Amino acid sequence: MRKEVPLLITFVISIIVMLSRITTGPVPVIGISLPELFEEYISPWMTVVSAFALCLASVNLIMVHSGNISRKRQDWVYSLILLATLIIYGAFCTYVELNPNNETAAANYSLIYNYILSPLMTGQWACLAFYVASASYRAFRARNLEATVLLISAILVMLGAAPVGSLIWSRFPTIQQWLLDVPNMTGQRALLIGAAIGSFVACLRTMLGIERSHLGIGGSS
Amino acid sequence: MNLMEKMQNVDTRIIYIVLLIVLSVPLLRPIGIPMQISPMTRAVYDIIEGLNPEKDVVLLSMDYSPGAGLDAEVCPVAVVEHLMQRGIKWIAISFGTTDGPMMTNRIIADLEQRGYKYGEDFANLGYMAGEENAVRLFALDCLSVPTDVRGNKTSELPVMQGIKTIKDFAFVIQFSMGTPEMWIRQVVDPMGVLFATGTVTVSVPSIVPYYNSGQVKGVMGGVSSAAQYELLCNKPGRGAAMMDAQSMGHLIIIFFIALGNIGYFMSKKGKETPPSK
Amino acid sequence: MTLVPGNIFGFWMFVVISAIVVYMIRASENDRIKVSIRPIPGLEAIEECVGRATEMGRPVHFSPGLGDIVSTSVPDTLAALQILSYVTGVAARYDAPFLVTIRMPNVYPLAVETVRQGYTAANKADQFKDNTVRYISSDQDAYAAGVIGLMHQEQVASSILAGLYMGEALLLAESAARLGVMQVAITASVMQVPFFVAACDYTVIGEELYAAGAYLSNDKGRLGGIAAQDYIKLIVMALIILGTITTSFGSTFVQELISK
Amino acid sequence: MQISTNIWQWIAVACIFGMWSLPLYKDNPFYRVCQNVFVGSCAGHAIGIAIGNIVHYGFQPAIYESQLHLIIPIALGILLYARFFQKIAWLSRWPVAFLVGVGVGQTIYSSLRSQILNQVIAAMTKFPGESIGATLNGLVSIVGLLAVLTYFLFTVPQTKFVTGFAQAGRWLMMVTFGVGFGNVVSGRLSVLLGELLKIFGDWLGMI
Repeated sequence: MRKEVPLLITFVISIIVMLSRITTGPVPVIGISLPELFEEYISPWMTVVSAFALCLASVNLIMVHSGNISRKRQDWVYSLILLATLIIYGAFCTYVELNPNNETAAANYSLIYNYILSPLMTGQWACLAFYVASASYRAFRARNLEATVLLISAILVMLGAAPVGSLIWSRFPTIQQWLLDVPNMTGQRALLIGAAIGSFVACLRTMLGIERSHLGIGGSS
Repeated sequence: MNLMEKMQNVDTRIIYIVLLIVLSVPLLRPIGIPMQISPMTRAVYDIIEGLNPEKDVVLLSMDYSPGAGLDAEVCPVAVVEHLMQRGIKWIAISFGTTDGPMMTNRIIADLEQRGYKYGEDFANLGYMAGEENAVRLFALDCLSVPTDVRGNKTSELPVMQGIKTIKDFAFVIQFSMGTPEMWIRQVVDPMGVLFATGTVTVSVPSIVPYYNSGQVKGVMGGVSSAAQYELLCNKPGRGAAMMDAQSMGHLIIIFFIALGNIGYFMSKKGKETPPSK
Repeated sequence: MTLVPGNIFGFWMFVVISAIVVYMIRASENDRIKVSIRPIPGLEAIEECVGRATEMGRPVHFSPGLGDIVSTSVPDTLAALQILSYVTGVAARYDAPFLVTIRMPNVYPLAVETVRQGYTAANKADQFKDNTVRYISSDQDAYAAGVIGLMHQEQVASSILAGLYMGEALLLAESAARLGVMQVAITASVMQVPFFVAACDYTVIGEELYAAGAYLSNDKGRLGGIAAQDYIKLIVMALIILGTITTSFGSTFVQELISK
Repeated sequence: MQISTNIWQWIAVACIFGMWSLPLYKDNPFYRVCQNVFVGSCAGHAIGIAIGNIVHYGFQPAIYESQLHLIIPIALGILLYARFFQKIAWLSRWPVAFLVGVGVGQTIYSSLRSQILNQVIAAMTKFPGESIGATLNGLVSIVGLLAVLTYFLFTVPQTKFVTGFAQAGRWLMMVTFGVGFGNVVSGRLSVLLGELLKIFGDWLGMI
């Protein structure tokens, strides 16, 4: 029961969903077509269940940090700040979502979103530009032939992609476009096909219940 | 410590400050280096030029978060500007991230100030959970979204009249921070809609195979692409403002790579041979 | 119930390759076929990594990546855990100090179990300590910062990064390179490979990750899966060559067949 | 130059500098506060949107449009949280199995169709091409594609030809990764530039 039911759910649901996109006409016994079954039931269900799943990480976060606070672990003050923002933000956002007609609340929420959350997020990402700069100085050494090839094509792309490149030499944009369209496209296509094959096999293993570690039931069978 | 070792050991904070200065100067004093328009960007422009403002409605799938900053945001702004110039109606919806509706609201707030009407010229249908599955559900039945972000019934929005499935949209464009597999797998290949994508600079190389195969009809990638688009529309905006600084940024990064490598090779010469690979 | 046009070839291809996959997995499990995987240079370097750490008397660091076990990153994370099992064995054999850092709470118990079993299998259960596997943070940047801090503190000699990586890969690899750490990166995250190639001593790319997992763990079912992937790839390559030949002679027969 | 008098602009800039203080200075309490507010508010936002979706797509149609079958996903959704109670933790496997089932069903066939077969069709090239350049490009594409795919063949006998061809594939991939790296530099710089534009433009009023 504990093992078989989840494996059965995965198998049946995945077969229905897969076939629902490539078949038409009613299924002999149940009298309803698979696309209809998918559209009327499975798909709306999925929307609801995934909405529940969205909260899961947040609940985990609440548990970890409330634990930090109650045990007064090192830096628990920061955990308190985190929890407080989470609760205030969560409550405010929920109110706005459930009362879409209240324009004042929505406008205030936008203010907080645009001037606190969004700059924090972008600020964090912008740090990566700093790291790229220090990495290009410290780590990107032509330490072997492969790294050299990589660096040369990277520099050609950088020169071609920026307007200044064409001032230095008018052919840089052409070279960049060629690198993008021919070698890059080829390499990406091969990686894409390879990744799709890998993912196909992984999906099949999951579908058939050979792979079950995501359910916390042992390793592979 | 000799010069070569010094060249290898510049404090990272000095690197950061140099970077900030090099980027700031051209931002404040742009020189206006002319740029070339990439065929992938032009393709998006041509598609929108070919639409009929009388009857065509465009769907924007807004799947980026504020994290990617202007690199993600300038493309949709430029495209929406073009749509408004041509008087084409559009609808936005989000599948990839819960931040999508807020990003749409930013664009809408600006348009409303300029006198465009919510509900008639455009609408924001909000976020739908379920990622790939939600894309397919929406494509099969666009009215499966009960209300928009302002609580209006979707079926009663003027801009939604005549829209039942994804095929009723003349053109679909996804703005994201990654690759458009979700749309290609669920909608483009099985249902055959006109589809293009706008993404961040980082993801462009991974999309080229889909452009080459015709699954994606146009690709916009980040600031440089948006700047080109603004140029095509004759309306320079934030994308164009950043291009000179972008150029300088590329040059300084190349300089950093060169500096690091010169130091590396010179100091390697002096020492014993390094461990073999 | 009938097939929608445009999917006929696809459906039968699905049936055929699924059959190949299932057959290969079963055949390999039942020892009806023996699957051997080509050498993957980066993997040979793992032993060198551990040996180097032993000589220097400093720890080896291992990270199973940022992936979880409940999302699309499952295969990457599972492969990383299989590699972890192998690395633990080598570390136990060399008596090298060992350190594993974890980002995802879900992965933590699996990693602890893997390392414990690795030491037990090498008859060195006493070497397993409570702080061998450390949970750092589920936030990717905080995780990277935490790992870099640890590398400084513990004076790590070599580092093995396996599994799924994102933007902070750059941070990890660059900081470690600066400390003179010998690094092997094993990842299928295409976007991060450039940074690893530039900053690490060895980089194992793309699907090599999954193959490495199967190869090092010697799980027969998985090895069968890898062999099946090879057959699918060969089918794909044959289709491409066939299509190119027919197209060059002016026929679009193959394209039409696939689109059926 | 006209510094903004809008308090919100000041808060936004403080948030940006808070995040930047880590690379530009070092770990400090201000950064830690920003970091924790950031993680907390993201989680809060996700909770709000999730509850909105649960109500709009779950409870409302179930109650007002009497779509009673929606009780099933609501129950499954609640079961996801069983994992926090040891005795019934195993029940949370059911909704996970459902989510995984839909996910697998959605991707397994469509990845075969969109990412394998359609790319295979696109890879088929006509020889000779319209010009010498096109022919050469076509040759690079097709040979390169086969070479990279060969590189990822693990179980075929490694003859000299196979290893040599695979090595060529690895070189091609290095060029691909170089292109990727160039774009990463460009992209990361754009994000930073966007921030500078906000600082100089919206806050300091210098642009």
